[in-house]
Amino acid sequence: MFLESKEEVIIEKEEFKPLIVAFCCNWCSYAGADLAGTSRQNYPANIRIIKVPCSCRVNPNFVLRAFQNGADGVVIAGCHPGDCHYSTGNYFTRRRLTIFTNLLDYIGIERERLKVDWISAAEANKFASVMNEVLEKVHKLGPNRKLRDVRWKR
Amino acid sequence: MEEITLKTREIAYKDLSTGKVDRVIGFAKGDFIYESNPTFISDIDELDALVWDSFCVNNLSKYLINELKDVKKIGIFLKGCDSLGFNQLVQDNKVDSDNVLVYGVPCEGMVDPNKLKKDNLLKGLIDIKRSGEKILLITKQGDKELKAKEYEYDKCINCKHPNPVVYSELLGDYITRNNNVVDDFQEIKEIEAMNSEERFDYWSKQFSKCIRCYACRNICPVCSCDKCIFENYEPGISGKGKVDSEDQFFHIIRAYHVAGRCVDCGECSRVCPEGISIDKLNRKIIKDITEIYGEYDAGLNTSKSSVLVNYELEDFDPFESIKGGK
Amino acid sequence: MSCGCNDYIDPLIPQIAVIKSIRTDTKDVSTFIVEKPEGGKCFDFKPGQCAMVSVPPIGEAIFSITSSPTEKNFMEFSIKRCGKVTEYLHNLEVDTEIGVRGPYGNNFPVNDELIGKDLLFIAGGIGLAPLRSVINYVMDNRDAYGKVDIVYGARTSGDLVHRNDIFKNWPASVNTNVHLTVDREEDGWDGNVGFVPNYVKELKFETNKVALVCGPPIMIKYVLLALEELGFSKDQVYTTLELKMKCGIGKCGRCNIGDKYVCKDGPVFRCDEIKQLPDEY
Amino acid sequence: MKKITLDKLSELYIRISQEYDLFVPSDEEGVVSFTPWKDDSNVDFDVLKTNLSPKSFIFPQCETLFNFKSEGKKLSIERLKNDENKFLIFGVRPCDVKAFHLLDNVFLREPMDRLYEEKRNRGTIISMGCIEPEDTCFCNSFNIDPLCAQKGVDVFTLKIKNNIFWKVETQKGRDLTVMLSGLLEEASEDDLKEIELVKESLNSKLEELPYFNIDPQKIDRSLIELFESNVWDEISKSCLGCGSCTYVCPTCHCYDIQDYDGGKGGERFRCWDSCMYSDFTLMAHGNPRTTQKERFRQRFMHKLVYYPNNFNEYACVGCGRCVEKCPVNMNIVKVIRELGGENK
Repeated sequence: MFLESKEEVIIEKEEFKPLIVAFCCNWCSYAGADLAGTSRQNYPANIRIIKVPCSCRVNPNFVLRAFQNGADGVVIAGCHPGDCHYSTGNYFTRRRLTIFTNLLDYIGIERERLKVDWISAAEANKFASVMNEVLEKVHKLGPNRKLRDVRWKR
Repeated sequence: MEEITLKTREIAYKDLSTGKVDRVIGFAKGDFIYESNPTFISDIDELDALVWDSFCVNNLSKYLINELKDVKKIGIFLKGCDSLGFNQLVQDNKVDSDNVLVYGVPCEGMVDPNKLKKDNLLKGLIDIKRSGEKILLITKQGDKELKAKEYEYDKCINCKHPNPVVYSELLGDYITRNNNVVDDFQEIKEIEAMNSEERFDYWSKQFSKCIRCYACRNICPVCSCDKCIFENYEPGISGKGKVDSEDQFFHIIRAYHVAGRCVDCGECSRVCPEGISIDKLNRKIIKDITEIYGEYDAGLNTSKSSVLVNYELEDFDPFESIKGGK
Repeated sequence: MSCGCNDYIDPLIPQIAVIKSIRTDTKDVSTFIVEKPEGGKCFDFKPGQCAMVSVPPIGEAIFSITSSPTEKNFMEFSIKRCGKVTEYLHNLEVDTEIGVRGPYGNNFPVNDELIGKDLLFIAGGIGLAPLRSVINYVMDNRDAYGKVDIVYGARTSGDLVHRNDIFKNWPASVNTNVHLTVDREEDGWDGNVGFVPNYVKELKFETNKVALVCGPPIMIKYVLLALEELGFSKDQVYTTLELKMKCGIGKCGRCNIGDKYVCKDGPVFRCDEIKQLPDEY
Repeated sequence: MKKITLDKLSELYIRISQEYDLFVPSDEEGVVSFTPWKDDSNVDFDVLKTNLSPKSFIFPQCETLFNFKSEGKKLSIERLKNDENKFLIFGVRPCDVKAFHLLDNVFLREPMDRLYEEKRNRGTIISMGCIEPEDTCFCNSFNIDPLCAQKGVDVFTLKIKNNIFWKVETQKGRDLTVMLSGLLEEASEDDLKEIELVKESLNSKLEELPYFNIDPQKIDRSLIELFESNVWDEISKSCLGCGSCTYVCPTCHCYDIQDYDGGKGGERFRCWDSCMYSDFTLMAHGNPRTTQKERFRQRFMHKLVYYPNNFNEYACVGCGRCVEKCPVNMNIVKVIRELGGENK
């Protein structure tokens, strides 16, 4: 009896470490992440970066699957509008994700869990601050339970 | 109604016999008086089967994709909402409008047999006649007059396009519908007004009813992919498991895949065997598009590409958090 | 009892088996030798029967068992790389554990109709896999059967599988002839060139024998015509059919041809039985 | 024959739910389906066709076969613990009970489907006869008497005016009745007369049904002739290829087996599948049913020809759900008619 209650306390105290999946555009944001690393910017370790050729490559399926299979927050980062390596890719991203983030919000998913931002190759600072901000907000929200697949095991 | 039935037969006869079309797609009566079904007629001797009444609810335009593989020219009867779907099919390059003659039929709204059934009005029903805002039930027990609005399909009650937006010939006269709607998006705003937990509960309850029959997808005039992502069972792409996350995945992705192209015909909700209000997802997207990118015109304007395959340099940007900041 | 592991056998749950070795036959066919983890064959079967091979989390697929039932210690599966499960299998290494369940389906009537008869085996490509089980069974019980002819063809000589058997073991057996053919001329091939159905016709077999045919659907179709031309009647010819399967036990409802389920009533059909079935395979 | 008045039903529910997981047809937002009974359940015994058939109690839309874990070269398989709760479904209509029997033919045939068998054993069925058939009913075409207990029913009931009449059919039903002693009273002579009257009046109601003439026995062509018939081209045209008919059907039983990869382990599950879907028979090397016509034909040939060839019974019970649910009103009745299955 005594042992059991002790165990419970330990479980409760186990700290929640959010897992963030970041889809980063190869040409800007990924390079930004790189620069943040080499210039020793502080950004959290529990961020998994997935390199994509362009932010418009990010299919909403990816975002949902990320949430289902472990992510507590998702970041999509691309070049600033106008700076797209493929000229127009992120203009499409902007429209699509405007609609998609609104839709997720409408379904009842907290807006803070899906962050879209424009981070250029030079903005190491911004990369770190966006990641920190997302992590902080997601930490406050707690683990993502709404979209998680119940069959998934951490 | 009878008058329009005669007109449909007349025009089909004319065009089939002169070879202007090889086949017509219209409606024929089914087993019950309250059932009109899609029918495909190539033979002028079969034209007596054609009807037009208060139960011609299906949008026939999606059949064009397959039927045009068979024959060259098709004549098709379309209502206002159907014609939007047709336009979208044309815009999506699924149907070549040169091969289609659209017989437009202005529509006063279709009657929902389920609503009649709920009020026990189907027993002994012989015929049903519509004039304006009234419907007349002719039954074995005598006639009965009803307010049309109360027995129309939900999707018809606030119809914005009673008249076909595209047609080669128009059968009947233009109709004006008394629309008392103050706010098109009232229902959407009610959901938006909830907090996120309430919204999540609302949608979870809706989605959990889903049996994944894909009727909503298959009836949809703009769900016209040759191969659907939900038929791709490579591990991890789409799964058939009955768990909340897969239901969410299906509904979110389905709604998103028709974003900007949905013509708001409401067929998805009508056919859902579980009564999920699927159209409230689509309408949320329509609302957002209207608010952010201006007048929503899917199915109205075939010359302009859909909202989400388009962009403008000055589009609203909700994402930019910190400007500059190197 | 509380773990739910009751002693009954759930037919949908595979048993664990281990890949003991992998033999690469051609560039896209490998033969997997499979045993129980503690050694020995997973289950007994008859020649021509199939087994479900599971590779979680990719899925399951049904394969015919290539080895003869007379092989006491292991089972073999010759598998061609063509879909997601087979692709995954081909990337596995020796000693990997997989799931196996079976045996499923009927078998070639090696102990009834075939006894004492002259046998003609006709195979194309990977279609040798199910027939090899029968051939080796016949070889191990050689006295029970008459003369054996084996016609086997593939696209190129490089696509011929079970080379040890077709070049060495079988030609060396008594009263056994192996006739090989490839589709097109190629350097270093001095055997016959031409499609299997034509070769069967050229070889002018006597009709006093039973023919067992397996290969791609199009080959089967023309071989059956060729055999008919040679004077074989439909009840002298056996072949195997294959359709999509999930359960393997005639319940999931997708491998039916008319009222027959390939997993349960097949995969071996006598051609006069096939004649009764609708043309949907 | 026993009976209970409607006002005592809630007491009955409470008693039953102490021993069983109790499911009743209840109305939620206008949709009637079998749901777990609660104090505030809006029980509806007047709607004949629940939205989905009760087949999901014995053949759920999705169920886990086992969990697996694959680490490196090791694979482990772990069976799930069986649910041991007894459950009871109250108010299953004779057509749906018959459908259970049709599923039994498939699942309980050797090799027996253990998950199905286990659910079947845990379940108790209280059936309820139909005294007001609906327009879309045609169970009589399959020789189902809506006022008689089908094989497999534990207790058969009839709701007439203010009473529910209660007839025990099996040992399970007897045990249940003993458990409910005190709540049920003996039916009187007058009651029995009333039941007879209801039975008599039903026949004329059945004869007036629009589908009364449907008779699949009249389909007299051979399997091959039916398969090759050109009616399929015409009648399959309007079919959208969705699975609503299959999924609401009480007798459709095709399933798919899939794996879920859940990171550190996963599960293999089986779930409903529909022969109407384009990927149903898709293999790595092709698909024997390439168009909707073939898939449509498969569904109805299975119900009307293939299944009867194997089990001597039709795989349709005339519940009429597909008639109500099909988005384009194409249904088995029209198919039977086209194939000649009608008494003229």
